[in-house]
Amino acid sequence: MENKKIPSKLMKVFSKRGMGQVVTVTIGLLVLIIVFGLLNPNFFSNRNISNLLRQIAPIILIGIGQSYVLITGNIDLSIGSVVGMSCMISATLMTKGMNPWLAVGFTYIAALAIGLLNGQLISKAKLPAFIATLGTMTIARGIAQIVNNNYNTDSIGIGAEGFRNFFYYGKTFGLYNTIWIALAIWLVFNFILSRTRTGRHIYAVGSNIHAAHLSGVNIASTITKAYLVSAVCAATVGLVMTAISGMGTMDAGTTYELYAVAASVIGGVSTLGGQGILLGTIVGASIWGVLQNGLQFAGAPVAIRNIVIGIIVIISVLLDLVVRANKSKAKKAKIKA
Amino acid sequence: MENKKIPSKLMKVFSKRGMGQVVTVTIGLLVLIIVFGLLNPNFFSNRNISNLLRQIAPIILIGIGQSYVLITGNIDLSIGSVVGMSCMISATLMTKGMNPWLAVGFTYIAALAIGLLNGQLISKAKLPAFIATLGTMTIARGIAQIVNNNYNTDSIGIGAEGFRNFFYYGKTFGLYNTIWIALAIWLVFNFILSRTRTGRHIYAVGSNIHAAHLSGVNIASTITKAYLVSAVCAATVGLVMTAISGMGTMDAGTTYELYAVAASVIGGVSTLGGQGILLGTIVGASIWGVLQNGLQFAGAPVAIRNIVIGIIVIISVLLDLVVRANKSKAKKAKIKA
Amino acid sequence: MDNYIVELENVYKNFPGVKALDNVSFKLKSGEVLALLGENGAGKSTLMKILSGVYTKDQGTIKIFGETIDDMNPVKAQELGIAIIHQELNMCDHLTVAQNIFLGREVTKKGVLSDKEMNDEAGKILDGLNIDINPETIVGDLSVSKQQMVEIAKALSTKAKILIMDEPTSALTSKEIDDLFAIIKRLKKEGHGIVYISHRLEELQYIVDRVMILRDGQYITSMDYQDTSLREIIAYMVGREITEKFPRIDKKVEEKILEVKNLNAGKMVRDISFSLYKGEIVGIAGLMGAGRTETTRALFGADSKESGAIMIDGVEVEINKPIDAINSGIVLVPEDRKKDGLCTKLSIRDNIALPNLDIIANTLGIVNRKKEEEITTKSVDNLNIRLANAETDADSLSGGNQQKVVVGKWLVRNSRVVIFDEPTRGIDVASKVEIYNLMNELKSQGIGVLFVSSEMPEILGISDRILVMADGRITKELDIKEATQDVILEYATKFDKKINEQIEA
Amino acid sequence: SDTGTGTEGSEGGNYKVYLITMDQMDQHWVTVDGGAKKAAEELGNVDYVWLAPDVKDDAKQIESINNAIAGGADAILLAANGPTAVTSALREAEAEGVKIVYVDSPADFPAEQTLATDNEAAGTTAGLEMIKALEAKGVTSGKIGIVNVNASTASTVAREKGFRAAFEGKDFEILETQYGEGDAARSKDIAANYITEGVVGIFGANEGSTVGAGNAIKEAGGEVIGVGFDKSDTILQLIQEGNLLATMAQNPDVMGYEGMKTAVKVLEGNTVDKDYVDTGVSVINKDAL
Ligand SMILES: Nc1ncnc2c1ncn2[C@@H]1O[C@H](COP(=O)(O)OP(=O)(O)OP(=O)(O)O)[C@@H](O)[C@H]1O
Ligand SMILES: Nc1ncnc2c1ncn2[C@@H]1O[C@H](COP(=O)(O)OP(=O)(O)OP(=O)(O)O)[C@@H](O)[C@H]1O
Ligand SMILES: [Mg+2]
Ligand SMILES: [Mg+2]
Repeated sequence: MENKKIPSKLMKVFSKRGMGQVVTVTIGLLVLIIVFGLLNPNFFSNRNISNLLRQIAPIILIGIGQSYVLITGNIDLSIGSVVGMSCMISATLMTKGMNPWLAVGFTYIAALAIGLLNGQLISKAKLPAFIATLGTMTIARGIAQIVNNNYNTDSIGIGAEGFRNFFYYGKTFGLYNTIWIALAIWLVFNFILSRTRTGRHIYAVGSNIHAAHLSGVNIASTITKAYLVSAVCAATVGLVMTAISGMGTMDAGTTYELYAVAASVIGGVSTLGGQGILLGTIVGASIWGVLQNGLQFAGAPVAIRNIVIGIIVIISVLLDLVVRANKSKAKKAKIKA
Repeated sequence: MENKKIPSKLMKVFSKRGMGQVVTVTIGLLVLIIVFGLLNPNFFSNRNISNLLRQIAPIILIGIGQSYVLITGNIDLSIGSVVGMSCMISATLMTKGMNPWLAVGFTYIAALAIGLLNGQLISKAKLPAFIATLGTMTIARGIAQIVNNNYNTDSIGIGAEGFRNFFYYGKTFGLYNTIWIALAIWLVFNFILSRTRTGRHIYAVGSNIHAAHLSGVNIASTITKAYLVSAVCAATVGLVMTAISGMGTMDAGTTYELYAVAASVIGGVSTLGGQGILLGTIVGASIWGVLQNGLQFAGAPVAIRNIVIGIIVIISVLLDLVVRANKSKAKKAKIKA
Repeated sequence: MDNYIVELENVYKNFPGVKALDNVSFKLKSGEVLALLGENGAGKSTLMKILSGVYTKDQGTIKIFGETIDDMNPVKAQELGIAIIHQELNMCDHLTVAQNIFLGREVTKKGVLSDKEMNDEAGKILDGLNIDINPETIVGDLSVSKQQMVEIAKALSTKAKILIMDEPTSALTSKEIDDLFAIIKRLKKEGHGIVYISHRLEELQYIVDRVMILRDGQYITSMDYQDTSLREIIAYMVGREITEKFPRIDKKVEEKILEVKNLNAGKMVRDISFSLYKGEIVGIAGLMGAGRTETTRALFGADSKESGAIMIDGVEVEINKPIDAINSGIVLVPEDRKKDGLCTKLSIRDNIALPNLDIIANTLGIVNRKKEEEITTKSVDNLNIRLANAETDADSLSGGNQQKVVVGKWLVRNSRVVIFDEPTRGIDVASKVEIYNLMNELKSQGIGVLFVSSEMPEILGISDRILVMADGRITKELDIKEATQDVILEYATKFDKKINEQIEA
Repeated sequence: SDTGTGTEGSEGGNYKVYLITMDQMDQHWVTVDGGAKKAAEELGNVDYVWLAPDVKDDAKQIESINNAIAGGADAILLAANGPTAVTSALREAEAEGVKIVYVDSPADFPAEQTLATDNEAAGTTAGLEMIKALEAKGVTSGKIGIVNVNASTASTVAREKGFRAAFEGKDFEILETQYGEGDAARSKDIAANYITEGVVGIFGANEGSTVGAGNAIKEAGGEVIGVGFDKSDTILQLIQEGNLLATMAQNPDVMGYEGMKTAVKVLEGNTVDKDYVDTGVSVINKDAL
């Protein structure tokens, strides 16, 4: 009895939802890193590593949001537009002379409004998530355009240097702040997802919405919370965009919602809901980021980059399916024995 | 007995899958047309009407493809990229001196290969449609870029005038050929969907894939057929693009997959599968086209246009849900009586 | 006596166009097991869903422990000590057993989930019920019957005083049913009030104190179980006498239609060999998980098989896909009609036409709508399916009528062998008899009938020959004359292979 | 001394020079690349890399700049998406001793030299060409349509600004600008709608917009005066056929070629005398073909 407990403890970690995929994909990530390192020695330079991490951070952020939504069994197509909208709102307010931190506050409020709208349309009005967020995607992009009268903003000015350092250019303990921000947000939302009732309910709703309802889970509030998380993450990325450019760009974030899906799914989050962990999202985002960075360094033309990335998305999910099928076979055999 | 037959015949048409939404949305379309007509008398000019119809034709085409796929309960995100790929392949071959009609043949073959890949990944390898087509979306865009070595092509030349007229500039019986092409393709695929075995199988697979399987339906071939239809439609639009510009453009068709979803869904096709008719897709595409055209005529800035379109997508699906709920109430009441 | 713990008075509930409950009153005492009986659609589940707050009543009063409750909802019901095991499984497949048991009322410390505590607690609950499942198992990996046991454990874990069980045994094995009955007796002794809904009337004798009968949403009668008989109960349920619960027709057995030789498909289908003759119904008996469904699916080509031969009229046929089976004349009525049988969003006409499009459509695949209409009408008439018109969604039909559509779609073509997998699960007495008559009709037409069932009386009542399966193998073939419940059970529990494997391991 | 540290890092004593464009999808950029490559070959002491983001996006361009610094750049030839966005990244580059030369589009940050088309001036030239042609036809009033890429591309916005300036004091009405994302098919739809509205002239702000405008005019029978930007085979053919009046051809090869020479000159410790070189536009019309 006692001897059995130790491997079972290890087994438990691995049999945790989505852990299998995380392991598979982490191996894939290491392979990629080694390949790119061999192709280009500069790849391992200190500078490129910290640079790369900073490039991955926004993908992790939108990946977190999309993962939350995917786990509830829905999807958020509005992420990219909320990034753009947040970028434009924050920058416009700053160019109009508002205190940057106040502008940040307004930006989060606006993004949360879109998240709330998504959540309500889907959980209360029962719109399919794809349609509801396709609609808000267009609306949020429209807001991004209208907010400064269909122009990118001017520079947010010297007064906003603190803001820009906070979100992008500054370093803390030798790492760029963007990385810390992503890490902090990841820790908070990973904790919520894995260790709180809300998190448990998010999995339950995605796994079987009906059963969750009958068990007293508040479906509408759970789904809405997931969309709010997604909006917060997207808004943060929008602020990072403003910090990067020092101005508002109307088409910032275009197609980020798809990167977010890719990061989540490569990391083992199921588009069918109920399955996945945020650790996987980090790995998924890293694969995406490393591919973009590495392929650019390797001098691959955009065309090749696209083809490689497409193939890798397909293969990584295929791999997961194969691994999962084998695992469930092995498990059935075990039950049988 | 006899008297009962007549209203039941009419009832049958209206109770047909999705017909209710089609009626609702057609009314919406008429309202839009009237509003835009009042805003700008030019809207009703002969020139604008025939122009408008031609602008709608490609949306109808991609809408047909997406509707087929949606009815099987899947989605095709690769449509826009297949448009771009077809545009580039056809144009590149023509600039290299190939006979335009031969180039058209090769283009369809290439597009069908993507459709086949989609179908096989989803029905055989059991990838979620969202992921599989996200992958092929990137791959097809990569092919569009690589095919002419990452350049837009040169002019397809005077030799291709016949091709350009056939797909875009020419008129037959006073209507642009593009309209006739869309109409012909619609007629064929509408017939297949509503009157043939394959069509029935497509609905059955989307409604309940297990039941369809156990009723002897070949799931893999049915799903693959839907993706092939989608690829054919997208390739046709790609050829129209080549004809329009007289050259190949690598990013032709970007985000068309979403327009296609919008057209289908506004027209009453359910993203959950099993439901919808191609008549609705025509109306949905028309709403989309009329909005784009009418809002330009009304001088609305892009930002407003996006917001209006987003709101209309949401409202049209909301309306459908409300109407459907009422209808099912009425229907149940009738059964009881 | 005033120890009523539940009093529902004059309850009404309408669904759009359906009077699901029409002035129904209902009382439950502590320490009693009340059987709530009635045909499909009588309103049993609806009444219990109102009691447990899933639905809201249109009119009427609800009193729990003498206190009037106006705004019942699932959370409040739980707080009041009402627990319900729903007719359908309601489990989150991706969560563990413990997570499911505590869903909606998770134990937290300062807002953080105490998973260890919940696992320990769940382990105790499961042990107390004699259920051998690790609380950290993912529910989706459990068999259906185990999931049902978890569902029961979940309900009991709330320490509710009022327990509602809506067809808890329809997915349980006989050992588990015995365990459940022991639990029910214990809870009764502890003063719980239990409402028990089942279509398996023979179960009632072991546990029930009182019965209450609904028909068409109306209260019919209630009485002590002691003072009544099954015959009387059935008569109240269906509103008329059912003369024969298991109508049997005699027919001379003629030539062999189907022969299966050494069929192997995965762990659950091992070395299956048997024959089926014209003019007989062959029953396949066994416990849940014996591999009967897998056998039918392998035979029908729905799952891939490793080896084995299938012969029709002595000629070997190649069956790799359902369409091959259909073309060879073998058809399957699957066990889960919602999941495998019906396209619920499509019309009844579409559903009946679906497997017959090869007949209805011409060589180009174009559907002949007149022929389609004919076939649909014929099928609806033959089976006496009650419907408004064939254009309505299959969803709108009652369970029994849905089952008839699933059967009916196969009867318009000339099949040689019809396989029924649990055709009467969750179906009321009267509808069951209609299904039996249908099988008899096929038998008399010379069509081979293969019939999987978990209900002993039905297997014994309808089959001419019985195959008993255990652990993926046929352990015994019995002529109906030598078959009894005991003999069947003996062979259904022959787990030699399993024991051997355990020794090896 | 900046130069010194820069060169030490590169292998074989070669200078590492990166070209960073807005994206990779335009013939224009390929021509810039061609010019730079040619100069690099001639100079012989340069490791030259073209880094292009996959799509036109400020954040991605900044990432590319960061990647170039991380890759050990001695100099960067940059075509800035916009004047503001990249400045902080450039400051970091400067701090690392990287020399900046702007090609095509400058940013608001001091650099060694800018080699670019003066987009606003070129836009005005386009406007004047159009006015001249209209007046020659006896048209002195009417509506004019503008097909632009989007509102966030600085260069095309500047062209539009210059174009509009040419019409100041004239009796023409310039309609609300429409954006076709540089997509030739979408631009064609927009231009066709303008023609329906009765415009007398259409301006296309880049290659895709111009092709779209030209095709719409061709279809409508060539009555409307079309003026555009950029030189491609398709545009030249439209001019040849008389469907476009003229296009403003930039000289991207000069930008790349001269830009590279400037960069190496600076890296070798020499000074450059001019900080702005207008690479100019040539008006290409039927006569100039
Ligand atoms: N959610 C619902 N919407 C509409 N009608 C419903 C709904 N639930 C139940 N009904 C209808 O109410 C009636 C009573 O159904 P109920 O489920 O209570 O029957 P039941 O006695 O539990 O039957 P069974 O033995 O088949 O479970 C039926 O006519 C059913 O179709
Ligand atoms: N050992 C097992 N481990 C996991 N799942 C199992 C196991 N045995 C059976 N199952 C699942 O339980 C369900 C019922 O089992 P199966 O179909 O083999 O039994 P059956 O004899 O047909 O019984 P019934 O039809 O009464 O459920 C099936 O879905 C099967 O996949
Ligand atoms: Mg019930
Ligand atoms: Mg079974």
